Amino acid sequence: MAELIGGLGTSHVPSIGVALDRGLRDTPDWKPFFDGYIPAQKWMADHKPDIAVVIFNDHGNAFFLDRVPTLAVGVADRYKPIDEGWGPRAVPDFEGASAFSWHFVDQLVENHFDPLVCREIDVDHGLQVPMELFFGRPDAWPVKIVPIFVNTIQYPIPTPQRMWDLGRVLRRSIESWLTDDRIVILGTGGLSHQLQGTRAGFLNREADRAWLDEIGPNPEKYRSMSREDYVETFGSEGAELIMWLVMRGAMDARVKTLHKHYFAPASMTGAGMIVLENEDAA
Amino acid sequence: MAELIGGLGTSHVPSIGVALDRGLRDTPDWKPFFDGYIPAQKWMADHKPDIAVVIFNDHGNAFFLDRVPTLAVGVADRYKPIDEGWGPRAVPDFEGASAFSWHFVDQLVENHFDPLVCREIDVDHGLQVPMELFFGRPDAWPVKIVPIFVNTIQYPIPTPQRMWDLGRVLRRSIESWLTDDRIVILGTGGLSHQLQGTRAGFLNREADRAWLDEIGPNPEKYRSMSREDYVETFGSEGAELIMWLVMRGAMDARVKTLHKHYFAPASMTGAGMIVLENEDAA
Amino acid sequence: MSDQIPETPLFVRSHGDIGYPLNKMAMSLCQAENREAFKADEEAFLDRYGLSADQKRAVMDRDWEAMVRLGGNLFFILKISAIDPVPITAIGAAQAGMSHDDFVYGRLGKVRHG
Amino acid sequence: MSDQIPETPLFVRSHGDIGYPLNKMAMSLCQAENREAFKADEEAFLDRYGLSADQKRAVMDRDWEAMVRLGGNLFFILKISAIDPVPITAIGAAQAGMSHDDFVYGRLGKVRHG
Ligand SMILES: [Fe+3]
Ligand SMILES: [Fe+3]
Repeated sequence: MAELIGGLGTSHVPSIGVALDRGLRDTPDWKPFFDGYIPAQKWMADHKPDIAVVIFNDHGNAFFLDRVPTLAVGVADRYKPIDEGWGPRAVPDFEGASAFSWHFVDQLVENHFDPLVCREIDVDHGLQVPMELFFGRPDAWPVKIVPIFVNTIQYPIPTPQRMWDLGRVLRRSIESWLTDDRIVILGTGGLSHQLQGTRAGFLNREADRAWLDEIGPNPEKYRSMSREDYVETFGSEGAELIMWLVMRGAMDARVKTLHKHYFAPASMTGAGMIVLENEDAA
Repeated sequence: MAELIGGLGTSHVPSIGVALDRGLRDTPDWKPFFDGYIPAQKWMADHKPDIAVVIFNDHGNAFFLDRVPTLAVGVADRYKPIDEGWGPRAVPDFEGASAFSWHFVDQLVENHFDPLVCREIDVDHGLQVPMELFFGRPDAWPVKIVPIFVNTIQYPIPTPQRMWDLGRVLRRSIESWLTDDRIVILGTGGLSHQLQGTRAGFLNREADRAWLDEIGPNPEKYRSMSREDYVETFGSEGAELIMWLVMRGAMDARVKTLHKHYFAPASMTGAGMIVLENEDAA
Repeated sequence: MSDQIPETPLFVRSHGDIGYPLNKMAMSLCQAENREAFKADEEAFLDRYGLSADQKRAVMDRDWEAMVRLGGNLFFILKISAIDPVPITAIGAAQAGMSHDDFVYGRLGKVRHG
Repeated sequence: MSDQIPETPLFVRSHGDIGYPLNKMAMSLCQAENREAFKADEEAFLDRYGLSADQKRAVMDRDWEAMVRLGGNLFFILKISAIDPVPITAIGAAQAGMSHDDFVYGRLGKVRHG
């Protein structure tokens, strides 16, 4: 059967991608941020996944407000970087793990999820930036992807528990995928930020560091927080942290936190990442 | 609180609408079919709902295969009849019960459903025909609508149990809707038909009559049938009968079957309808 | 979802993959301007959509059985039938391999009037 | 979902209803030809989308605080900021009612370099 080799969490702030595009990676403003990802890049290069399942939110690019999917899954063979208003970014197209995507969709519907199944869709910085942070900027990506789009823009957004349960179905899908595929899961978004209202610029460094410390060993409290709790603690846009719960829910109850990194502010966000492995992993 | 005044089930065969458009209602081919709906029309006129929640499947009109929603809910103020290839039909636009729609969407997401939330969408014969069968062809519809779109076209389609659970959330949404609205639920589609493959033209009159007899008093067996069972029993396109389970799941455990009617074939379908009231209804 | 009920194709992933260009072309016929373009030059219209040679021939021949076999989903190919137009029972009869009368009055059991 | 966390507008139904024309216009700026049309004649471009007078003025004034207050969702109005362009931190500062420096080095706590 397929192997879940690890779960990573990371911010997907668009300014990170812009910094890479403009060659600012080693400037004093950005170097401490990017350097913190080096251990994760090494982990990824050593562990050689075949498939990266990436959970992120579309930021008003692939979807408009006319029809907002609570949950969407890509089943395509190919995903292009989308024009978000600045022209499409010069990153390579992503190859889709379409067979596994369809298997996952079957499992989702059988397990009472209601996905929007997307054969044609493009991907924004929410997926591009995590891929660049962990895989660099290769000529071609060394993995195929399965994009999972979660609505975190228009209320009602899904509950943290729902995200956890989605992770459990993802885990079952991996376990019932009868191939040698090595699969890594990227939960993305956050950490704390608020972009709207007079509290714009809100950051909660303390809560962010606690998240990075606790999401591995003690995720239950994050699963049982309400959506309002997330907004209050992490800021209105920080509520997208619920997407890391998909990754964490797919992992074992007991995990090892191999690497973590925090840097604030990256643009208007508390940014960072984590690398988790199942404790009983070979 | 709002009142669930009843649940109706009906076919939504497009030829029914065409027959009305062409003035064929009283021809020998069609008269027995349409006459059977008269008691339901009288029921509807007597019971005066404010809102009709209509569960149906889009037939490749509002949605294409590029992005197939397992479950979509309309939240618009207005829905127009869509061009399905013959030009839009000359039925009046539908006014949307948008406030109740949004309340229902909140309840859905809180109760772990993952709807596609549609502010802009048009409706095909799947909704138009049931409305015409029960309300006639007025200058303006006497109710507002909430359209619920279920994918029954591309596998995987939802499970019967999922449809029942959707009905339970719809019921809770009605009970928590603090207005005087009188709400009727229309489950639509079916009955037996198969439009594809060498078994095209398949009908199962016996199973259809049993469905109409049993969906009121003994729905459990239909809830626990598999999707394969539906296809085998009712034909591949007859599997859309699962949508009646949304209506039935929203009703009480004990219901009265006030009217039922069956007529086959209407085009290539076993057609018919049912009118149910909660047994303890005032 | 097993695809094994006799004589009953289900619209599973493989059918959708193969039929995608055909279904997309058919969907476009929901717009009046596309119907006009189709009627004006059918082959050129089909060529815009990347149908396979077999799919193109099936459409131009109005071979409904072949269209379904080649991944066409009934609800989309119905929009092709709107062009001529052709009744849905003819599409059913073609797939069942029966004459229209046998299909309607035999298999469907429709009662003849007057 | 109660809309009652201080200083924190949530993009609930009412915001979406009011802001719909503004957000739809902003979304259209994802296409290069629309960006060109916007730059060529901004007022005419806005008039295509049925913005309220207040929304139109807010966009033409690049009044980010007003745009959000009038139902604009940040991710859509960000595409308006791509036109000039304007950094996202300026949008944040405008909403917080602070100077850009106070916002970035004060509220966000960014460290000044060299
Ligand atoms: Fe995001
Ligand atoms: Fe249908």
